[in-house]
Amino acid sequence: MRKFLTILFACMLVLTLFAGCGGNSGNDQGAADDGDTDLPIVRIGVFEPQSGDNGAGGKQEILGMQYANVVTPTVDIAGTTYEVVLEYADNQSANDKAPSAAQTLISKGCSIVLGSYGSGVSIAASDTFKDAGMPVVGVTCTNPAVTAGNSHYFRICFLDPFQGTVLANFAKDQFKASKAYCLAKLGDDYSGGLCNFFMDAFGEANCRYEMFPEGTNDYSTYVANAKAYGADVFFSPVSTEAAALIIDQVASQGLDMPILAGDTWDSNVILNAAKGKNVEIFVTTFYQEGGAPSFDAGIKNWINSDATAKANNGGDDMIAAVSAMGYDAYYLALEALKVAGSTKPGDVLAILGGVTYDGVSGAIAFDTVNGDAVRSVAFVKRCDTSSGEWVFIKQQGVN
Amino acid sequence: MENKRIQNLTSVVFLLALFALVIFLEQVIKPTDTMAMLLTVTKKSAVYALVAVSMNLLNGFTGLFSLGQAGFMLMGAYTYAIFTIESERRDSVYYYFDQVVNVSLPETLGGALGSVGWLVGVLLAIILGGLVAAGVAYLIGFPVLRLKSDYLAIATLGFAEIIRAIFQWRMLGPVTNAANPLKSYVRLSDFKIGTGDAAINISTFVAVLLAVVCIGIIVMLINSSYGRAFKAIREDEVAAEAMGINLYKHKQIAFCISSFFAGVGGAMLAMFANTVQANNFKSNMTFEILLIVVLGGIGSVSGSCIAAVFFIFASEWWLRGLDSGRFLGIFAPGIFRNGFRLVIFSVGIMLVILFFRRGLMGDKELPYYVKWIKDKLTTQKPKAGEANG
Amino acid sequence: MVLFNTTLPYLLSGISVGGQYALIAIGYTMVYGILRLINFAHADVFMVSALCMVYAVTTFQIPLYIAIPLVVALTVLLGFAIERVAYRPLRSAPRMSVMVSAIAVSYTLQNLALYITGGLNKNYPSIPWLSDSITVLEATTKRVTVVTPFLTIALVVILVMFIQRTKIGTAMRAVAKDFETSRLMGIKVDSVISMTFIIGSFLAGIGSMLFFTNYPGVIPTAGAMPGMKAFVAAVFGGIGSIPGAVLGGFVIGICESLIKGLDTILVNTGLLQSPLELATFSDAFTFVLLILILVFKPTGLLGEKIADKV
Amino acid sequence: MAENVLRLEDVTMQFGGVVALDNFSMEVNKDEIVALIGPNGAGKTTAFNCITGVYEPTNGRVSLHGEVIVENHPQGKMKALYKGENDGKYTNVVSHTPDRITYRGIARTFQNIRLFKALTVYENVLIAKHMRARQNVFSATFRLNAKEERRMRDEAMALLEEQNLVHLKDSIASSLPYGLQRRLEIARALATEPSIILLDEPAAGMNPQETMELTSFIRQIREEYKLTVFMIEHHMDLVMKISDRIYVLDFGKQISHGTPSEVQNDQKVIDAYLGVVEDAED
Repeated sequence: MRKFLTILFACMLVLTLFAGCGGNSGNDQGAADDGDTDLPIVRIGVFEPQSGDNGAGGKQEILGMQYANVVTPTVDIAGTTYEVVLEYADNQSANDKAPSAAQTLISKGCSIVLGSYGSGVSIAASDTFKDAGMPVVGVTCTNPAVTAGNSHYFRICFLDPFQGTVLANFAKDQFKASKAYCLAKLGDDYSGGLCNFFMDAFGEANCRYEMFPEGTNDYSTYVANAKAYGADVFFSPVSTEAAALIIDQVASQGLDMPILAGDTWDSNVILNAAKGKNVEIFVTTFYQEGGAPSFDAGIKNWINSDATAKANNGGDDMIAAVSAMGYDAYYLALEALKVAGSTKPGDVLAILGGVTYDGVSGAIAFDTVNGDAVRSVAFVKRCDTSSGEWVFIKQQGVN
Repeated sequence: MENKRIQNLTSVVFLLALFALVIFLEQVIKPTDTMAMLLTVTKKSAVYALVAVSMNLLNGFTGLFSLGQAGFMLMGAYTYAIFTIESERRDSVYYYFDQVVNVSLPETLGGALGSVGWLVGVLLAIILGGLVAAGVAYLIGFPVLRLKSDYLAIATLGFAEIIRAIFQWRMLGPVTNAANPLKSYVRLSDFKIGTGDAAINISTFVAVLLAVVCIGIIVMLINSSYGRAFKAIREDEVAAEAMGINLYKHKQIAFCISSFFAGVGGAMLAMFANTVQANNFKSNMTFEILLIVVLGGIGSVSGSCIAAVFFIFASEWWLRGLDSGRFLGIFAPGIFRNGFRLVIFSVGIMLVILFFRRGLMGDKELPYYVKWIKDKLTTQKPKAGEANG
Repeated sequence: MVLFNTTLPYLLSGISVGGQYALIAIGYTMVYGILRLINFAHADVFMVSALCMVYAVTTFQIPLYIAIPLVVALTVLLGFAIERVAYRPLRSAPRMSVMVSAIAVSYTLQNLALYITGGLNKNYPSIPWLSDSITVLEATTKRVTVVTPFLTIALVVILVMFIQRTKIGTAMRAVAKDFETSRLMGIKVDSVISMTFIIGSFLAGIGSMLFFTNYPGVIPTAGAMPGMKAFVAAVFGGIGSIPGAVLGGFVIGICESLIKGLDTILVNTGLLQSPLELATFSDAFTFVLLILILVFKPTGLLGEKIADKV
Repeated sequence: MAENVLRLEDVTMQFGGVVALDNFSMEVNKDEIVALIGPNGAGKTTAFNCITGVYEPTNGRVSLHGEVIVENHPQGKMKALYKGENDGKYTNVVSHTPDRITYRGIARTFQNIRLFKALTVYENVLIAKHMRARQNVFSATFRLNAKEERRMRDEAMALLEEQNLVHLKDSIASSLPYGLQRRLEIARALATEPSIILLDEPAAGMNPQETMELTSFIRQIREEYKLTVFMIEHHMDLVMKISDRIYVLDFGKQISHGTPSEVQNDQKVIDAYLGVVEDAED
């Protein structure tokens, strides 16, 4: 029996190999086999985590792109109208899975790739894209290392050093803070990096920096540490899963200091967790809800009408900043395709650096050094725990 | 004796054909082709095959149930990366720290000896990765190898976690870059013959070659007198001891060698993944490798290799359609949404374990089945022959 | 005094966490005691139980007084089903196969949860009374934190009495001692094993409720770390021994908590100039403890010695 | 006086409060066949385990060719618990793992056959050759010393030939019939090139025909391999037929010693076997 099955497996291996190449090679011709119309197809790759540590955030980012795709499903490139198809590859928030996810998108014949949510996977996949000459637009990967020293990776968000400085300035301006407690997740380059830049700006001598290991549930000891240190602000730019627990435990332990965080916390998960609790939360973000009313109304409508989208958004229609960023990234990609007048990745790459777009999160343009977005301000928001909504506080720059 | 020679010859011919095929495919397939995925997953399969075989050496051939693989891979990956980072990009890698290791083996040797030196430097770094892993395994072995079965398993699992925590410790940041990724070191895609557009890419070939050489060494070890001693320990520790086999010494040897190759595998994984971060070497990685070993058959080297190929090809390529709405021509975005691939995949593994409990190959090797098919072929309908392709 | 004041909050939080570990650890220790199997899926049963609660209360709007017993019943059913489907067919298979089967079940449950929830954090519904904040020794915390250790000990006393006094409890002890002989003695080994899984899952259901009331975020991997620590606690206390598992749970919980606060304690008491960021090792230290106990007392604190016959 | 091969002096083995072997002294001389008999639970296998390093005796000394290979005296917790005699007579502690003792020339078989079940007959014998092979992992893996490997294989083959097992060379050990498994186990023990072989109930489970063959087989290995044989056996026919001397144990104590006929007529032995006092079961 076993021998028989072994042979069966061997047959399957061979068969699937051929089926795989036969089946997919049809797509390369640009035949509209998976579109809704007879238009030729242009593919935009979505390189985002849909599982793993950053799965939730990645999905919210995708929502923005999907909504944009619903609003604008076609694009005119050099006189021809193309249907835009989003191709997805889940990078599982894992660096060792990133290269093959990236290769999937390249193999599917994408013209440009958007992503990712986090920086680690972007760095890991960067060379795969580079080898294929694929232009990539980072959406919310804020680590400087993503774009540094390469010419194919761009991004539309601000960078960690900027955000860290903004938050440090905000802490000093708003709360006259002299001591800060920084809590990052061990092994997470996002929170670790942001904490580092925050401490650089705030003064490392006045900070206590700690890291919790993955899978931590009990944050009460860290809250106790912050109290014992006598901190004025609690800085914890961690992922939303941990954030929900931190907020809950901060509230039940009665921490008397404001919590500061970065763009990841601009999410309904935080609002839900904080609603009705005695906590003060401030975040910096790319996008202020209400800044583009028609976008807000439109995406809420769409999320409410699509059960899957609603589930991916955590069950309600609160718009995450990353969704707005995803939305802008999509339009930026269309703009690039139009300017390039071609669907070839190489052509898009050649002109991408000069592309500009006026999005819901502000005007987007790339600098000439690394292809980073030119952004000089971030929005600071406060969580209104009684209504469960974000309240705009101010725009904060580095100075 | 004659039989053996034919068998060896067949293996050599098979391997040469494999190499030729890999090199050929690598030249034919462009990065933007659909089939480029084949190259990517082949590289990763090569890494996993090596790591799975190294785990099989311990779990399958020596009967030591160890779950420390991810920890040893981590050490190999870090050692390799640290010693091959381009010196001019070190500052950007160690963004938050002042790095203490300032040696790039390929650069130093490459400067002195040209491209041969570069290659030697890379190889040295890989071997160094293995040696560090083996060295730590040697130390861990003192307390751990006296433990039995499950206890050994959790103790090694625990050590892997401890190692991970140490590498993430910020006090060691100047060496390990703490929790931040290491990058800008020599990667698989740096393996090219020539420069510029005319360069011949041999990255997949290098990955496969490295894996084949390492697995080959493990197979030679298994077939040697020491390999027999390992099997004796697996079968019956008391009897093995009564045959004059020093249990501790032999377990230690198996443990160190297995860890050495896990370290080499880790270095290769680093070369493949372009970045190294301790966070990726979690116990889940060990479990994935264990699944490969069990699926392939505990005590079968070729089983591990085949299972590794299946595992990686399926999880990273073939089943991807399950995540994005379309699979085998069926379009059902409601069911085939993200996460479905992993569900199907894990259910598949579950079924194999329940109904196929000795794995794909049991403890037999490929030649056994080739012979079996040949026997079938001569006695029965000739149709089964195609399965061998 | 400074030492005591700075240490106290960590001790309290350690006892609370320890109580949670203890409840999960019992499930591990019972199954291991009888089947010699590390039931990796136990931690995921724990997580699925929490998810059931989330869906029961938020999606299906079932009132809490029905939802709680319902969820516990579902948890028990799940534990029972896992044993039936994934472990029973492998009873005669090598140890490693069974363990891998357990890993595969764990993998499947996690992936299923990922598929259904989409990997998003689900907020655990707050259970009145248990979720309220109270003040103990000048420290504010949830009531559940204080209740957990007592409830754990009460449950364990009941369980130990059950195992010592009842017929099925005696059968369990017999099976744990000698599988084959028990079978020959006419004990229905399969139903005893099922019973073990039922009790273990029942406790996991209760434990899940207490745990997630305290830490109300549920993600597919939420069970993994507590599960791993609970298992270490079971080994630490002596696998197969229920009081040992409880003791182990508390020791691991307190140690973990102290390590996290060690920097603060040391700096505040003046023993250390600047923090060493030892909190990095809070998980790793659990394993250090594990290895130490395995090396110096392989049977755990309260475990029985098993002799090897030549 | 013949050359002394194995000597036990006052060996006592105590497990907690239970004395399994009590102050047992004996010796085996060169080319002798010596048997150790006694009812179940008398401590026979314990004696074997003390000699081969599986157990560390609580008190006493074992020497091989006049060289001490095991010596111990009550220590630690055992000091208070010790019930045996001759406390304080031995002061050194000498202990070796079983593999070292095998290396010094004591080979053994097991009461409940312990072959490497999933391996072939040939591999089983070959493994025993590993111990004396002059190679390390490196040279073995890379076949740097092919001569050594060939020597091992040739010797193993020769041994199989002598034991008439060549035709079964590639069979899996566990598939052999019981009698052949016994024979293979002995062949495997011989492959370690011992000076004395310890056989633990070699005739257990054999029919009269097989026992007959075994009798001549044991004699034969003594002649051909110049071996000293020390065995535990229940089959009195066999024991009386081939033993030069017999030691009798009961409840861990030596109750008789002498030639087969002396032992046969010893009242204490008869009592022990007929269970006049009580039955000792383990």
